[in-house]
Amino acid sequence: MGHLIPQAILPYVLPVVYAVVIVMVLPLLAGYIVLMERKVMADMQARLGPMRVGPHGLLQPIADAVKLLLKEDIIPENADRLMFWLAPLVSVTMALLAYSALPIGPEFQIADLNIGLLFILAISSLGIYGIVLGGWASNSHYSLLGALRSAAQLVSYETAAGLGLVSVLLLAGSLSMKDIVQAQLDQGVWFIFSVPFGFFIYLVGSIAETNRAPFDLPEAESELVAGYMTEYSGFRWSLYFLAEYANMVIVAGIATTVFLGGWLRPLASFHEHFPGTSIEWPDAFPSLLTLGVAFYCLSLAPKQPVKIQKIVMLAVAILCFILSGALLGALFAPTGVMQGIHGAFWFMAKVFAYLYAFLWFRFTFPRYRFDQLMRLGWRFLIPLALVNVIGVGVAIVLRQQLGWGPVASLIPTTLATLGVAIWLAKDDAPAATVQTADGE
Amino acid sequence: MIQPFFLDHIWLIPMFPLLTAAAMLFYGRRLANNIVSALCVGSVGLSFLFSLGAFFQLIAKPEGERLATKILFEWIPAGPYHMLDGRLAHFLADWGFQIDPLSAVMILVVTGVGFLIHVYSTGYMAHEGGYYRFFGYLNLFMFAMLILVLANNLLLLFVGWEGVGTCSYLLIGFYFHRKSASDAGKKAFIVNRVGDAGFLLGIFLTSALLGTIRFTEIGPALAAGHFKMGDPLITAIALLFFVGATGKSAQIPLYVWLPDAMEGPTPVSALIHAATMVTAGVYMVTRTNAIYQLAPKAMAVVALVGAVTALFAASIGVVQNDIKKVLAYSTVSQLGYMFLACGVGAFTAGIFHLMTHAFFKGLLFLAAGSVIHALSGEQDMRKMGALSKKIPVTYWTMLIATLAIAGIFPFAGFLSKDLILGKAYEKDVTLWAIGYFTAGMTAFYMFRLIFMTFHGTSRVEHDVEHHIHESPRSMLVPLVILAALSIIGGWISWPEILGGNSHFVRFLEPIVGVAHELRPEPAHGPGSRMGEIYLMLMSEGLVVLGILFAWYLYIKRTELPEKIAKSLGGFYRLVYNKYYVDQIYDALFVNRAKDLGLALGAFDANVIDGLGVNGAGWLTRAISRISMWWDTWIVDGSVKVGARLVWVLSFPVRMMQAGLVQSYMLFIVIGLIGFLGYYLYLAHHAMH
Amino acid sequence: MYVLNSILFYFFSALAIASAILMVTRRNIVHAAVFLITTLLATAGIFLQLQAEFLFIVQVILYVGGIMVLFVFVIMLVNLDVSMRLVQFNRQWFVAGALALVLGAQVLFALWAGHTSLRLPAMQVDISPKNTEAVADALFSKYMLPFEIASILLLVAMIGAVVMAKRRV
Amino acid sequence: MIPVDHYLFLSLALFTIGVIGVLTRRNVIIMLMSIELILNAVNINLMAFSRMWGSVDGQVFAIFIITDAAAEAAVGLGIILAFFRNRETVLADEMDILKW
Repeated sequence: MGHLIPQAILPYVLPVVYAVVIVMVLPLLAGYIVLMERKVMADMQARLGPMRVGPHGLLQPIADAVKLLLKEDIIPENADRLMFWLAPLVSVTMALLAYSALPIGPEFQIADLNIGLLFILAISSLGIYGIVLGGWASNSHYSLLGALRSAAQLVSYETAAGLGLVSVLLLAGSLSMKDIVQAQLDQGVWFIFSVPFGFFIYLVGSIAETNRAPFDLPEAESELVAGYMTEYSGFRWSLYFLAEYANMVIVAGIATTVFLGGWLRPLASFHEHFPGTSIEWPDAFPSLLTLGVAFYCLSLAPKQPVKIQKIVMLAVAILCFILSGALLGALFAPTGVMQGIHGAFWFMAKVFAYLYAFLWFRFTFPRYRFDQLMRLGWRFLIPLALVNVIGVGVAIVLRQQLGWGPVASLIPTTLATLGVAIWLAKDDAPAATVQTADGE
Repeated sequence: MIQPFFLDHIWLIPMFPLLTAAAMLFYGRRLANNIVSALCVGSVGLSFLFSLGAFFQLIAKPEGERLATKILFEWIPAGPYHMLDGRLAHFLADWGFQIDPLSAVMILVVTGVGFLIHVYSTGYMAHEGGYYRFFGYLNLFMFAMLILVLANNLLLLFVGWEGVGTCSYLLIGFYFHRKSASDAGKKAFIVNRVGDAGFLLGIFLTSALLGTIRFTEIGPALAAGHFKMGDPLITAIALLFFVGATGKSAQIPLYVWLPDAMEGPTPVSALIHAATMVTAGVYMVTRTNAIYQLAPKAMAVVALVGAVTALFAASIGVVQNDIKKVLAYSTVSQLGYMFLACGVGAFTAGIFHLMTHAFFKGLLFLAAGSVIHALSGEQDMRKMGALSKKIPVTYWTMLIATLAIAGIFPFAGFLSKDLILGKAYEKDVTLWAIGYFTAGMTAFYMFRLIFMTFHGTSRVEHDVEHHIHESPRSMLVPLVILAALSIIGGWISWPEILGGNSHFVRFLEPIVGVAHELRPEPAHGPGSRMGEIYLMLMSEGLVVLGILFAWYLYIKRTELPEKIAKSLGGFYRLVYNKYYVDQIYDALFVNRAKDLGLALGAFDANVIDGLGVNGAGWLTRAISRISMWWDTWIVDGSVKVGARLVWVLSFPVRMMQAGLVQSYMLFIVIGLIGFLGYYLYLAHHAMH
Repeated sequence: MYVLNSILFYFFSALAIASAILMVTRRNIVHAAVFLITTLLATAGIFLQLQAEFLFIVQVILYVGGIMVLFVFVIMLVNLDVSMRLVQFNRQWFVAGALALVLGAQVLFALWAGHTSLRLPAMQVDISPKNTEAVADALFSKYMLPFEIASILLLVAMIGAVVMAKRRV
Repeated sequence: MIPVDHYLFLSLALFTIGVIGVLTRRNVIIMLMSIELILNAVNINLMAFSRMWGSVDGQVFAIFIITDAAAEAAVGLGIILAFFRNRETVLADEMDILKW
């Protein structure tokens, strides 16, 4: 279709398409992550969760969205109108903007910046303004406190998370997301296995950055009603909500790309280790999975109490059939397409695994006190991250000078970091001393 | 030469008590009692161990060279000066310690008895206020006493001398809220000053005459000086020293402070006013015996004063009713014995008696203390009696001590006293007679004390009676130990005639080594063994007689004493009032001194203050008026003018220096504009 | 290409200047901060347009994401609704403004003169695409010492800030 | 290509605005922000020249300047906090203790 489009704007077509797709899909995705959250929570608490709206509550997100859009939109009396209006916008804009550098597949990417990772970090670090300004603008103490907390928290934990990523940058030798994934393919190992501590630090840091439990102090309902979102309602509130979940997906995407090998399927680089051989059967996994899901839905369909639910369930089943068919067909399509589709599948799978970990932590850990949070950030994670980075530097020297393997060269680093971690944890043991946890 | 450890570290012996004393007096208030006692008793015990070590290492040395000196640092290296005979001498008083048999014995006695009495005090003072203060003073005293006996020169000895004086003052006045106590303290202090003045003069004269004040060098200096026997200057020195000795050791005429010193706590009386400090005089005389042996007249004076004091004090002791007063006077009289010994040239005998006396007199005081403790503060013997069943341990120990002091064979007292009497007999019969008679009196009044306190019918007020109790163990253990010592303490010098070989005397011989060739032939004496045996038997007989007499008067016929007192009438009153010595002294000295003070005060008030001070004040005011006028108008005026000038001139600067950051920045910008304009102007010119 | 470039440049510079003026004149400090952020972002855009991606990122991360967050943070700690109602300009504002303008005029004149007299060369067409690597090389080889010194400076500043802001040192 | 002068004009404009802000605003925080603005103007110059000569030195200096700005902001804001705690004000013309 190249001849239809003028040459000048040809390079801008595909990104625009991707962008539109993402902007369309993301709110839906967020909604369904909420559903997933509720379901997981219900499962962990031995409940059923939403069951009524649609089969197994499958239509719940849509209902919620409609409700939010129809809600009355209140602006407090002496709030700063401009900021109050601007803040959620900033928040959600930055959240969406960050996707522009996230490679969902080898080709499925809006822009392959040569500073992609930094770009994403920068943009997501701008998201804080949404929170801070919103908290300030709504002119309420709860909101202000929440804003202050989140500001302090983000500034502290960005450092740690960034350092966690730096260790990988050293290994990959590039800032472009695509190249990082490529490096994992070439070195034949996902970086989570070579620098587990980098991953660990980034995991904790990302949880704190997205204000998720156990670090959800900016919106700790037991202390400040809803933190910076206290005065918000209706559509603006849903924007914040969207931003939060979009951010979760972003950090999950970064983690996936940087540590979990992006769109690569498991054992993709088997031949790196054992030249000549290669393992192909995991390619079949996606379509088989979707097929299994389809049959499951099919089996569930008759059991639905209401007619409409039966229908919806059937629709889902059919959808899954089509999907698995596509995935299957992709195996015989030209590699570009196949990689695109399968890459997207694997990417999303990993992202959802990461998000599941988020939910898991949320329902498992108690909330931190603010001084504990700060201490953890400044006195545990950052030193650990520094040690880790230094260790990776050493490892690279080992690899380049002594020709050690990509994994072997990092074992001493990991061990050293582990030792330091244990030491720091022991050193940090008397952290229970209560201090005034004000935001400074 | 390198000395063995303990001999090399004798200087540590005084330091332990000093440290704890400092600790007590600075921080004691904050310490718990048990810590205080642990520290203080421990330190004294430590010094005792060191003393033992030093003693044995000294004994280990061969006869000739039993002398160790340790000089810490030169204290007063005064420049050269001319001695009386015109020779040039270098005065040098160093902070140095020496240990020889004499010092060894002394430190053993001081630290040993001291240690026991410390232990005793932990029990006795347990319920008194100022516990830490008491022990602080006590340790300070131990320090001073040890300095005294370890000093290697007269000046350092004098330091210890004054130190013990001070501590005795502090401890006598320990209950300073009691006027009598503080008065007694002052009395002791002042009376001692008299003696100390004499002692100090003696020291000056020594250094002027001999050019040295080191004990080790005095002997050689004397030898080098070729002084003939009885040289007047030497005699003067000896007498001056003896004045000091009378002060410290409570001899006539300066004994008056000791009986009043009983105002202090009983352990103090035991330690300072019976066992150690008061014997300093004897120690000093013995230490300087080289001088005395060159001055027979001085020695005669010493002997006479000693004998008279012994008799005199004993006579007073006979009629006293306060248990501690009796013991005080007996102490005075026993000290008299020691000086008698020194006077007749039997220094070793004196030191021997000093040691035994330390044992049994210390024991007597401690036991008396225990009695007082049991009777909750009662000291009057007329309010005691029949206590022997109620406080048996105290009773038996006190009985042993009494036998010892009375000189019953073979208790310690017997050996030392008879040694002295024997020497006295060799020297002069009258002296011997006095001592002999005194021995009888001693036996009498001591057993009077025993009988009045422990036997007969109980005369205790019955509100006190029902809680008479034996003292705690910490008080009884020292009693028992001392009792044992006052039995066997004397045996270390078992006389030849009784088949012993007097180790102790031999051990001490070297320090009076000069004595042999200088000692004149005994005037007359048995010389034979039988003579000495006779003497012993006679004294024993007299002692037994005294005891029986006491028994007769105070057990058998208890009404007799009053009768006798009445029949004696005036004489009894005279003795009972201690021969009115205190009153006489008051009339002669004290009041005169007060008058002098008043006169001086009047002079001060009228002449000095009135004329000098006020006059000066008036003058100053007058001058200050003038200077004030000058200051206000001329000086300040000029200053103000200057200030005003500066104020006026500084106006623009002040405007600039507003203290506001932004105004400063504004000036920066102005400057920038100036520069830029200038350069642009230049560039513009450069263009065309 | 040139069109897009110049459009970007003039848009960004207009944005920068406008929001800078607003920043200086706003009564509400938070608004001022927001406008400063806008200026900074516009500047970052200009950097990007100058093909200095790394500086763009540094500008965004450090300036906008770091320093300005700090500013906003402090603004919120120091509650200012009192000082918001006071006069915003000090006594010397008129003189100062005038003088500043004079200074600007001088420099402008200098620039103008330079523009006419010594002709600045046109820009290089393009610098190396691997801008980040280039900066890194320069930073770690040629400017090693200044780099270390800068890190020391940061350390000192950190300690100073901590000491300053601590209630009980 | 856009002539370098335009960048210079831009930075001059920003610089002047910044100077005006520093000189006239009473609020210390806004003064600090104006200083940031000035530094920014300088950065623009540096970037323009670095692009002009096609060398990254200018960018390196810009990085240093940004570092400097960070340090300055940290310390300055710390001082402002301390001052506010003691005097309850952030107005520059109430901070005239410098006089003594």
